[in-house]
Amino acid sequence: MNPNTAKALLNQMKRIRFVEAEIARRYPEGKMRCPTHLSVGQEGVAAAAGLALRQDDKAVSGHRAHAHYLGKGGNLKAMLAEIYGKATGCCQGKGGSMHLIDESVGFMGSTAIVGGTVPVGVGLAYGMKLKGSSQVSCIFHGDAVLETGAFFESANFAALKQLPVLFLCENNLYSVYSPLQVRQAPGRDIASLVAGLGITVDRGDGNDAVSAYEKISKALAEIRAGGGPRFLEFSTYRWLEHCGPNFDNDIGYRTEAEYLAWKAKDPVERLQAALLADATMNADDVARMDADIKQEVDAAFADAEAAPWPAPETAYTDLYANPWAGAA
Amino acid sequence: MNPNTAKALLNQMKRIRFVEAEIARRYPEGKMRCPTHLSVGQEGVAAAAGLALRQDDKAVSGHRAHAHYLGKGGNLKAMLAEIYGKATGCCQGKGGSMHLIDESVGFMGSTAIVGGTVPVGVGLAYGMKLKGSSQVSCIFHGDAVLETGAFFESANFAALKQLPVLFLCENNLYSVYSPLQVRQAPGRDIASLVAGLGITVDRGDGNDAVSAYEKISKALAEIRAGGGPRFLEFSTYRWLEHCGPNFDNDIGYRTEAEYLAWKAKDPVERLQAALLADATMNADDVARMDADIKQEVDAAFADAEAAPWPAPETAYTDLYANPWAGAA
Amino acid sequence: MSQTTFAQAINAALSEAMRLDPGVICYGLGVPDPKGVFGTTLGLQEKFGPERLFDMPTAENAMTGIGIGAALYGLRPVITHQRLDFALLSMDQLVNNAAKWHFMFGGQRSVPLTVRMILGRGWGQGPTHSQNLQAWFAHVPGLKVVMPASAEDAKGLLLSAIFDPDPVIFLEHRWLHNMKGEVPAGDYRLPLGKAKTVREGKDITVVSMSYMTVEAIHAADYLAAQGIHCDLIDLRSIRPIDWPTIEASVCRTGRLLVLDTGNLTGSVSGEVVARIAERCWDALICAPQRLAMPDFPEATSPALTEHYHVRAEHVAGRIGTMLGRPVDTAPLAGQRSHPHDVPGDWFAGPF
Amino acid sequence: MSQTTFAQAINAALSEAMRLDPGVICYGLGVPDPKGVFGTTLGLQEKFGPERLFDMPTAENAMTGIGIGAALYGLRPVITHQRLDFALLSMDQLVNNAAKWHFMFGGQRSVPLTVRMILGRGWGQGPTHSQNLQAWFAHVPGLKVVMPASAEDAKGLLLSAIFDPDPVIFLEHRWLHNMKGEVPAGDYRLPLGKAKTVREGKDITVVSMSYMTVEAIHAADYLAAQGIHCDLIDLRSIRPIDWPTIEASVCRTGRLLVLDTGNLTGSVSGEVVARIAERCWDALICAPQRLAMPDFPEATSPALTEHYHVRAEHVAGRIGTMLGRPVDTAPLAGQRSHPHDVPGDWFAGPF
Ligand SMILES: Cc1ncc(C[n+]2csc(CCOP(=O)(O)OP(=O)(O)O)c2C)c(N)n1
Ligand SMILES: Cc1ncc(C[n+]2csc(CCOP(=O)(O)OP(=O)(O)O)c2C)c(N)n1
Ligand SMILES: [Mg+2]
Ligand SMILES: [Mg+2]
Repeated sequence: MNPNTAKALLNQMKRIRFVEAEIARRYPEGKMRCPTHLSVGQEGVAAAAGLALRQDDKAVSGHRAHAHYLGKGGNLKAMLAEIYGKATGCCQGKGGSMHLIDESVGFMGSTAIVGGTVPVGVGLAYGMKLKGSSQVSCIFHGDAVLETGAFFESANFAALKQLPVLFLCENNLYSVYSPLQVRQAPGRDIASLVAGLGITVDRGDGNDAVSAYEKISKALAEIRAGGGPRFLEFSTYRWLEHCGPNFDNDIGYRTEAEYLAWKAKDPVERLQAALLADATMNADDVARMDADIKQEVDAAFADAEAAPWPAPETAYTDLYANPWAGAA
Repeated sequence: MNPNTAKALLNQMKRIRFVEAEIARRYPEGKMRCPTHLSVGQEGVAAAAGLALRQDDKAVSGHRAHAHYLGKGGNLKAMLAEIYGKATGCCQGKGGSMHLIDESVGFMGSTAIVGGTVPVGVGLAYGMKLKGSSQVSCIFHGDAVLETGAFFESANFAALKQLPVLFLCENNLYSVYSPLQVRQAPGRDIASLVAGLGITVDRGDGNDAVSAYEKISKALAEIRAGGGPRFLEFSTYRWLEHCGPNFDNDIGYRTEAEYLAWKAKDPVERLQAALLADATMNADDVARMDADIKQEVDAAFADAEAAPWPAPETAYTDLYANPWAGAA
Repeated sequence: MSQTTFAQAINAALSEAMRLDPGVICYGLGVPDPKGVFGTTLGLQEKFGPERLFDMPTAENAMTGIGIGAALYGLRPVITHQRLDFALLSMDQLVNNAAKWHFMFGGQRSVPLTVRMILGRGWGQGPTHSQNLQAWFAHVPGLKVVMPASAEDAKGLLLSAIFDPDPVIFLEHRWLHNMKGEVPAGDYRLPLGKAKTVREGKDITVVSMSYMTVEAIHAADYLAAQGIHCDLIDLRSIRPIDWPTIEASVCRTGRLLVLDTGNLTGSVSGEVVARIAERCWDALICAPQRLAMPDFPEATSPALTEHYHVRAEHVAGRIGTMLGRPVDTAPLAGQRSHPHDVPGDWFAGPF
Repeated sequence: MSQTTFAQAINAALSEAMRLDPGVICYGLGVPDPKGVFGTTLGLQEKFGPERLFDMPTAENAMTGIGIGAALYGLRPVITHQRLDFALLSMDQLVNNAAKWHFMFGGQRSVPLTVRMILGRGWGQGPTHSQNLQAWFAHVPGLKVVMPASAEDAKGLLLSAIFDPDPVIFLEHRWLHNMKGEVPAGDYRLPLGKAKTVREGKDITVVSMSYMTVEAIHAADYLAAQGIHCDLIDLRSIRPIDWPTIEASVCRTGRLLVLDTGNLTGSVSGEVVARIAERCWDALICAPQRLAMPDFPEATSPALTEHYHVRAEHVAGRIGTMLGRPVDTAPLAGQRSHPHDVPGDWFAGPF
């Protein structure tokens, strides 16, 4: 892999990690007053996809979208301000952590209903195909989405119309506190299932950002070449609780040992160690990278905290693009 | 195959054929005033399943349910009266052709929303499993159901809980006037897709009632032995228009040649020829069978025509099992 | 201007929209099939190609979300459900996504989606092919809802719906498809949110919608001959409702009767009565009233639908009661020549 | 009798129902997880086993249909949605199947299904985690709908819902989960369809539901101290609505204010105002009024929810206006010690 790409990957993963850790640290202050799903441990796929996608490619995501938004190049300040409920937020305070958008980099929106953006992403791809664009629509989703009717209906259409869709599944083994075995049949394999829909699939290690980047890049090239939709399933693990800033290995739905085994596969550590080992970076480079990130993130938090609240009357604006008298 | 079983199969197919043909013949009289989807050409699977299922097994179906209802042993008079909108109908005139029920033989209901009874059938099976019953829940459905989210969500649950469900798919190549290729991805194979959900599948020729009976019987035995759900896909063909009494090969969505090719595979003719060929029956037996059926069906039509209309005020009854004052 | 049917008017509107803007796409189950959704989409695939007008798998939820995504990409999708009842599968996409996208993302991008839903009635449509759930859509912030009653309005409102930047639910009643009217040619648009006063009168305000307007016109004309003059307001738009027009009328007449094609309890008619009771209290000289479907699904047997629907005679009768002037309504019912469960003799099933 | 929370009351009702009838099963996403749906299902899997209380895949539509099938088999399923908003995926099964089965099959078999849906509010629940769509369910013939406002009612209504032969939507407001009350032990049932008069008074009828009843009680008690006496009726049941209780009250007071947790237009409050305007016209001495959520989704930022909801001070203020007796409402708002976007200090996120 190109060393610059590798460094960019590491940088993006660290940046996401740092942002998420900082949110977790500050969340108990009670200033971020919305449900917040953190991606610590899951930075690999987000960083890889963000780097592999073109800026004019589109992406959509779900409730756990900070990493995807940042990976795709979304504005950090606007995201944090949104989580703080400020007027400068990417939704001007209307959406919070579960609704991120930065159309300037093709991040078209993340929403809070599991599976809800899957057909939306497919519809974006229909537009691309109709207009003869070479863009790709990337749909970030979790393992639970493979249980929703919305996914199957949408994937069938994507396959039927051979649309430029990249389904990116992060399989972190859990949906909230529910392990896969209470949700999907024994022996069922997500990727094979999707292959049955007529979609070419592949699997990968989501904690190996380099190989994830390569697999995603290959899939994107195939899609752009007119190969139709691709589905990639990456294994990964969420370190923190499902929603909120804490660790929750103690409450009984998973074991500390399981968590530790996955933590040992930390995608950030792994790539950093590799880049140090092959001398792509040295300790100083790493320290500089960390410091730059810290500076950017601290500034963004300061910004978000200092930003103004939205005016109360904006609770009643923007419902319609073309409102009538009496509605805004 | 046991000759009595074979004769019973033939008899049931002929009976269904005769009923449907008679509905088609009389429909233009304007006395059956509801949307009516006929099964002419598709008698094989319905007859085979009806014979293979135990009476205490449950079945549900969709809009094209006459054959399934009759196969399962449903009361012919009650069905015809229902289509005529009479008080003696199986729903007392509330449901019409698309809503058939005869709980006395385990036919739990057919409804008009495509895919709508699939989870219902799975729920029946959950009850069976919870109560330790050896019953099976049979879900009759068409090829279009494989496009609905409801199917996937339900099938996943059936596989997850290893429920006693028999999914019986009659693939007649069309959904209304839409051929498979405008609805499902090229090269997609319905049964393989379902196998990906973790369900054991098989395929068969729906126009070969004997082999359909054998496949269904085998699947039922496996399900009863605790093997979990089974999915069977049978190829077949609807001869008449999607809804209504006419032929419609002229309107352009399919060719007369295609229809004729399938008509040549007529499941009724095929079994009759076989039974005559191997001397299980002779021409007299056939004539007697036909005459008996004609007599039964003619009587049922006469009954339905003569039956009273439901009282107008019953339009406002039976909404609740436990109504309150002011509601019925 | 020429006499065209309501269905032809819809076809013309779709054709015009697709001609005007290459971003307009039309799809839904059976849209390009030989029947063309009761004729409303016939010939369009030939004109605009299979990429812009296409069939769909049975996947109502995804098809709605796909429309949203296509709209976000800049297209103007028109989705068709052959029955409103099927669209129940798509409420998540419609309400959680389409209706909220512009708001919850801070006004960044709207969803110019049009969703046609056909309202079934009669000929045994039965419980799940005849629902009129306009009250649901009218309750959802972020949706717009129209219910045309004439061919002209069908064309004008559909074109406006398609070119409106917000999601619009376009409810078309099956019993209107064959009704004829003068329809302006070309790019004819009517503003969303404006009611139409179809009969003027000083005695009572009658508010109606969709097919009920047809019955109301019969009733109003019959009453006019007897010296009772109705201000008959066809809502056309259910969200927003044109309150100024209704309020002004009630201020003139002092009486209000609201007709609804939906089940009574929780219907749009309730919202109209409530709002007018709140706002026009001083103008009202008697209790406002409603006539809507009973709180039961429509059964299948013709014997069970005969007295189920509100028809012109009921409207006329109720108006007479409200005015304290008993009206003989028998001649009104007697005018109808075709069976009660079909919109006209042209209809002989099967759906 | 002991002081228990609303959440504990639900837990007790579920436990009692499962003990009484082995056909009662409970399921839904997260039902057996360590949080046990805000504590409402904790400990039940241990007591009744994983076959009767179990988790679900994310499959809201199928899970509803499965409940219908299980109910047809003779079970009494209780489904839980952690937010009403997720249940939008299940409208087809709920409305086309559950609500209609008994009717459309001629009364042969009913669907004893209970569907719990939790109504979110505050702490940034935002547009798709805070919808109050009771107006939808109340509009559907065949459904029953309850919205308890107290721990006692939660238990009594849930047990009745579970043992009722018809499908019941049980709407529980997240802000009530920690409210305490006296709750009778054992198999305590309250009839569906009966409202509760929680404060008696002669000056005005206030009709309320679910969490709005809490605000209304604050308002009523505050006003009582100033000599204004409200007849405060907690609907408890939204379908059917207990019309006799409301009508009798309005006949006494002559004034009506209806409070609703849903968006104003098309809300249940409109149905109440409409029906009372129609039926109690002669008793009303001023225009009936409503207070409900604005016609916008709830935004996420606390700055945008601060003035969004109807609170006790607004209720008191409006009542004063309706009576022509201006009321100083500032002290009412001043009574609250915790931030406006949480139900109490016990709540500190994340959901
Ligand atoms: C339709 C729907 N049902 C339930 C929920 C509640 N919910 C929020 S996040 C989540 C878990 C989804 O799991 P997965 O897709 O694997 O993503 P992960 O949280 O593991 O990243 C659930 C069930 C929801 N938001 N939407
Ligand atoms: C959810 C839904 N969408 C659309 C329809 C309209 N519709 C009625 S029958 C039918 C065809 C179903 O095809 P299939 O399942 O293959 O059964 P077949 O008619 O071929 O027997 C459709 C689409 C419906 N009833 N329900
Ligand atoms: Mg997961
Ligand atoms: Mg078919």
